[in-house]
Amino acid sequence: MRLINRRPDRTAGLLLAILPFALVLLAYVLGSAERLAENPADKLLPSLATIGDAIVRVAFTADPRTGDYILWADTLASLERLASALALSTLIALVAGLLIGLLPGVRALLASFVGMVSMVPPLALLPILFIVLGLGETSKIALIVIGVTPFLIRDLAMRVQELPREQIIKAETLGATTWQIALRIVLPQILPRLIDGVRLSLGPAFLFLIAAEAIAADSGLGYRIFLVRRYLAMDVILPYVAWITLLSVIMDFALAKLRDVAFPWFGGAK
Amino acid sequence: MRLINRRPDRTAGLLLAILPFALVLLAYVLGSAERLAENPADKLLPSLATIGDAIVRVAFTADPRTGDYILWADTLASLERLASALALSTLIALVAGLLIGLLPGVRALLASFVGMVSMVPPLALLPILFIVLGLGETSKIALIVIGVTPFLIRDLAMRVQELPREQIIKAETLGATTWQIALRIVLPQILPRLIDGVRLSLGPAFLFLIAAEAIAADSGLGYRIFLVRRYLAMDVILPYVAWITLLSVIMDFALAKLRDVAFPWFGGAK
Amino acid sequence: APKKEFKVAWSIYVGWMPWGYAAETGIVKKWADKYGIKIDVTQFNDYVESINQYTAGAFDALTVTNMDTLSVPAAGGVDTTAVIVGDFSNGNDAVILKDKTKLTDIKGQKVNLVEFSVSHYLLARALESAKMSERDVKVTNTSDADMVAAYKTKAVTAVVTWNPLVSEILADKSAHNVFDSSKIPGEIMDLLVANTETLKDNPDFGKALVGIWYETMALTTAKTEAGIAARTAMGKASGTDLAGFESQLAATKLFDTASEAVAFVKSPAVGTTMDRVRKFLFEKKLLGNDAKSADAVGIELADGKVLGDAKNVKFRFTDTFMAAAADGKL
Amino acid sequence: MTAIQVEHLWKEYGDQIVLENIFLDFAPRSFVALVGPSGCGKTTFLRILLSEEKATRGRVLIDGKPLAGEPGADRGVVFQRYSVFPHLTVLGNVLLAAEIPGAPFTGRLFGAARRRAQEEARALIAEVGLTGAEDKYPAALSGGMQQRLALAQAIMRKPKILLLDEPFGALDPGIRGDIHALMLKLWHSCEMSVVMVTHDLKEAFTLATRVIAFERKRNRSEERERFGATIAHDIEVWPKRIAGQPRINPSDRDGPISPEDTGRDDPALLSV
Amino acid sequence: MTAIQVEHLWKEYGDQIVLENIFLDFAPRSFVALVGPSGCGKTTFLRILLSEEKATRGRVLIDGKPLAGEPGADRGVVFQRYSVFPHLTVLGNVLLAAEIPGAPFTGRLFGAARRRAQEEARALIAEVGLTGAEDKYPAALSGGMQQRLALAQAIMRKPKILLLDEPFGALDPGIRGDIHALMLKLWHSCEMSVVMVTHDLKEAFTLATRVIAFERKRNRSEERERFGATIAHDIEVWPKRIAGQPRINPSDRDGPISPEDTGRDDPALLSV
Ligand SMILES: Nc1ncnc2c1ncn2[C@@H]1O[C@H](COP(=O)(O)OP(=O)(O)OP(=O)(O)O)[C@@H](O)[C@H]1O
Ligand SMILES: Nc1ncnc2c1ncn2[C@@H]1O[C@H](COP(=O)(O)OP(=O)(O)OP(=O)(O)O)[C@@H](O)[C@H]1O
Ligand SMILES: [Mg+2]
Ligand SMILES: [Mg+2]
Repeated sequence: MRLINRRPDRTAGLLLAILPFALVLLAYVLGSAERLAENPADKLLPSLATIGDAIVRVAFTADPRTGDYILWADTLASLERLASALALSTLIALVAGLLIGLLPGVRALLASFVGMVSMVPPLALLPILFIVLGLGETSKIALIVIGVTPFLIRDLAMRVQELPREQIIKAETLGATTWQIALRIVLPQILPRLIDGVRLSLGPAFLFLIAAEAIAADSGLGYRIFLVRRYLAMDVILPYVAWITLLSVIMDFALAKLRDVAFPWFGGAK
Repeated sequence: MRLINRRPDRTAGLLLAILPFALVLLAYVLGSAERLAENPADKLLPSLATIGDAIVRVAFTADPRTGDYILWADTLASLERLASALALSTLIALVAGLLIGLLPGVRALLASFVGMVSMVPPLALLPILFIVLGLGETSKIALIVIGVTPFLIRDLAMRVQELPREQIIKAETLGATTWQIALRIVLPQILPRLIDGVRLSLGPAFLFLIAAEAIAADSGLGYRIFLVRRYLAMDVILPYVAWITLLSVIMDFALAKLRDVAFPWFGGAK
Repeated sequence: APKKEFKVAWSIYVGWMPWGYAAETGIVKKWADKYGIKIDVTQFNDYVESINQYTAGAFDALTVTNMDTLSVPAAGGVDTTAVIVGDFSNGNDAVILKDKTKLTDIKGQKVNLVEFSVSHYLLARALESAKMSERDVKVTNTSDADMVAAYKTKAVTAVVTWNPLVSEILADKSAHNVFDSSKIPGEIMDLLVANTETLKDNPDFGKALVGIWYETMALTTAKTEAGIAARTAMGKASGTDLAGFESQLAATKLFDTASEAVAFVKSPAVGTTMDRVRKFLFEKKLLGNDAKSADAVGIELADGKVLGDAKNVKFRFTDTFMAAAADGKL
Repeated sequence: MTAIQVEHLWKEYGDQIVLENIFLDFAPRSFVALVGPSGCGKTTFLRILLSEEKATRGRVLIDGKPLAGEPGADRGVVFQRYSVFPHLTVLGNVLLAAEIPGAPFTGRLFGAARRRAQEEARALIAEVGLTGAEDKYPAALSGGMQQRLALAQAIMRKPKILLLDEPFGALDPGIRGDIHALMLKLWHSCEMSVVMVTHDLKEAFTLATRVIAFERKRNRSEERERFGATIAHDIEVWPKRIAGQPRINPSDRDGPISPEDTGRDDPALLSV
Repeated sequence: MTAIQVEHLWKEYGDQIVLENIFLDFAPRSFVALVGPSGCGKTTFLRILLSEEKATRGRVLIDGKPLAGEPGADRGVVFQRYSVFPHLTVLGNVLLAAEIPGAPFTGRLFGAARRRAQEEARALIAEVGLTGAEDKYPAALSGGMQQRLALAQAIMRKPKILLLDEPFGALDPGIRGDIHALMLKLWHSCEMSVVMVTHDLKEAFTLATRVIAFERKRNRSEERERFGATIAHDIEVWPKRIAGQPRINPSDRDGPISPEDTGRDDPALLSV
């Protein structure tokens, strides 16, 4: 039988799926053991036990002075930034994407500008961002917004234009105004696609969050990673990275679920 | 007439397209003038003349000792890295994406792993990356590769699975083996889609390039930006940013052209 | 184990620019050839990453401060020897207040600095000198690359940082230098360190390093045409020009001869400084999570005396190589 | 009571002439079928009637007045696909046709107005045979049901002219028969003219009062630049159908097959 | 000379029974048309013949041997869409059918072998009436031309059985007539059995030697779990068609209309 027709059964599929994770873990354990044999205080690949200790320290031990649990405080700070930034981006992208996709005039005005802006590397313009917006939360949120919004706008404008022309005409023959078409025809159909766009933006959003927090902050996941990077505390960095990955995966999954529940018609209509 | 039906003619369209760029430039000139009036030595928003001088200095004045033109040397170094990285990513993504998309076994093995890896923030793992992959050019290229490949793989695997099932069956009824299906049916149809994927990856690729060069390099666009950032030399940073943006736009355009020329059937078949 | 190829990491900072210049102009190759070895000099834009790479074993030698040597490689179990004490900061690091002129005005302010760096140490020393402690201020971690831009924002009123950022910031009329490293001379040292074991197995490597350094140093400090050319090149490589580079040099106490450096490293001041530094690091939990006291990591001074745990010496000062240079025995 | 006049109509795309000098005059409440080979410009003609496309020369008058510059509520439309909104239920789709004129800002009706509109919509849904499917989304409907829904939605808005572009082209023969009957019923009961493009001659003659065949007489590629499609045939269907006066037993040979209706050349159908 | 036997075939999807206990025996070189209402399992049956789907119970024998577990070169197929490769020209598509068996590793023929294959492919392209379009990509072909190409490609591989799933369903009536004639010609000239699914009864009787109608007798939703579709009718077409012995003037009423061929219930066609 051809390979393309050989489907693993459920158990085999599950085992196969676990395999690469197990291999990476194994490689880590071996690599770590080797390095630790040479230098017991090696910081680059700490043993799983050391990592476990670090996790207990950051996640389950209150700071004696402030009473905070570092990991949770960092997570909260970062997620607040991420949520505000994504909310803002989504809103901007929704309005701009809808206008660009729907109105030829706005499209002529903004399409190439947004296309160009999406290519600007935002990290390089940080100084201006800081001075204009200050060093506080605003500039961190702004960096994320600037980083992901142009992509979201372009994606969404494209989705609007992908709606069958027939639908718009049909709405016009029902007498709908531009406003009604936007509100009743385009907006509701765009929302699930917007969620998918946001899902695609999660990776970049975390990237910009970490970059922003690396620059000036006193809490947050990116702040901690870059702070402890100063003394190569991989025992803290690795759990933080795993945690960020897990958070992204959970958010991705939750958004997908939200889309399916809130827009039950979407799956069938695709 | 409804706004959705009002299309600007060519001239109006062109004027509209230029407008936002002109406004940004105007805002810059005004902002710069205001700051310079307050403090003639202000470095944040240098006047266009100062920027012009800086451009002449970096782009058209040879270093008396080495004979290098900084901008071109930096561009060359960066583009070399970018090109090698994108070539490598593309190759990996092509093979992995094709296998994941085509073979259920490989899909079971790798799909969720790649999905997870694509959520790992690579910047946080820099130290490990550099140790494992060596320093110098390799590490910079590796960062870009790690940053963009998971996305490319997922995108490509999805495109493979989007090929109509009928085509694969048809190929089987012509007696094609898995290898022949991959080679003659799937690969050629995937290439133009791969180019589109690479185009989407240009932004992130530049981002990772800059991040890598910011850390360990002695030339490159990102290196220069971070080097002069200590002095807040916006007169150099701004032209560099504009140049990077321009390079991205040109590459994007060139890839789109390449796709159309190399795969003339693609436009019609979409 | 004996080997023939060595890797040196350096990062862009006024006291270390000679390494780049030496590599570029062939001084490195000249000395390496003399000892029949190969020395690969790698430039880092990011200081922290260079330390990490050295600590993880990717490099044999590194330019670093005394404090960071103790907190990263030494605390990370990498036995490290300071081969060259190149200079100490003599005004290169500074506490800067916006619109305030006295150090005591810092009380209650938010202070932007690179946490756990020498800036943090300088702040601690400054506060100590004014009978305050870190509790009197609020520290915010800020990346060095963005310190100048950060200073220009409204909310930032106090920064601690190093050159060239200091001179950039002080160019602003509102900025006042209220405390700098010239008040604690000799405490912030810029070193070239190497892996102790590598050095023991390959003394020629150490000799080559000092050979390179002092030949370059002679050029760097020379008042001649060649000296100016060298300083211009170094200035350019660090992103500024001759004048900018020379003003940074002025705030650096360079040991332009080996004998000066030998005298310094043998002085008891080094012991006092390292004691202060290790206590500071212990307080910040930077000597390792299971360090019970500041004694956890042993520091051997040039005279053989050991601070802290003698069974766990991971940071060694020595005059062996610099003395050889001073005595012309290379 | 809507008359349509088409005068001296030309349509060109770049160098290619698609329609050449079309003159037509449709009586009020006529049911016109447009037939012709693929690519001859039927859809283009319909798009001009919709104001989706501008005529290169000539004009279209509706009740003597020139056509509005864009699609509007006077002309309803059903396409072969995409005529219903996938994000609205069956009821929502039909209701929309009442909500749009009734609520310019929110696009939604509330309270009594909503209940009234719902009642009307449900009646129409029943009429097109979709009772029971009110809360389903279009994706859960078969192709035939979707086209019924599209009809109901268009008719809910009471257009003066209903334009159909191969509305039943993608349907099964059996289903097509049912929907033909429905179409005739609607045409009889609503005050509207119908212009329907179809590929199927039999469909044309089953439904229409008048069948117009477009044809491009000269179709070699070098000729495409000089000649477009013209009206090749213009046939009044006999026996005459008159809107509002349904015949008792409309002969619909694509409908569910009954023995009496089988032609001599279909011997096997008897036994199927 | 391929006989197909279907024995005791059941197909269930989860709780739903689609096909119930199908027995069939197709003679070598027969041309079987499968008809039946939408959703009754025609495509499912074809997919089982293709080995794309496994029967839940029962088996299919080809020349007495059980079906291979996956699609293979013995059974060619033409779907309603997506049967040709968009990235290959017309010639490339047909050539592929020779390149795959001829070049296991590169999938490409070179030199003399390629020239030979090209010649054969061009002959076949001519036979399906695509001469002149050899270098066009499928996207530039009309639907009818694409299906001709798909036929040429499938036949180039000389399958023992040709499976067709509504191959002409999306085509214009005029074009359909031409392709029916082509289909019959191919069936007469190639040594193969044909199984064709169609919605169109007339098409079935025009082409096939035998028409099989599937029907799901009990189709209420609670019954779907207990009963599947069975064979409702099995009709030998008369007058008998015999492979390799084309009749002079096959009656094809969907083809280009000629006056002699018009039935009594199409009075208007005369004048069109
Ligand atoms: N937007 C356009 N630009 C250029 N040519 C067009 C455009 N729209 C249609 N055409 C051309 O106009 C001609 C008529 O097309 P039209 O769609 O009206 O045909 P049709 O009669 O509806 O065909 P079918 O029966 O296949 O739907 C065709 O040759 C087509 O290629
Ligand atoms: N993969 C599947 N999973 C579950 N049910 C399926 C699947 N494929 C088909 N069915 C069901 O099996 C039944 C028969 O489907 P099939 O496509 O064979 O019908 P058909 O006769 O070809 O219909 P049509 O004329 O519309 O093509 C349908 O009720 C369909 O919903
Ligand atoms: Mg049409
Ligand atoms: Mg089917």
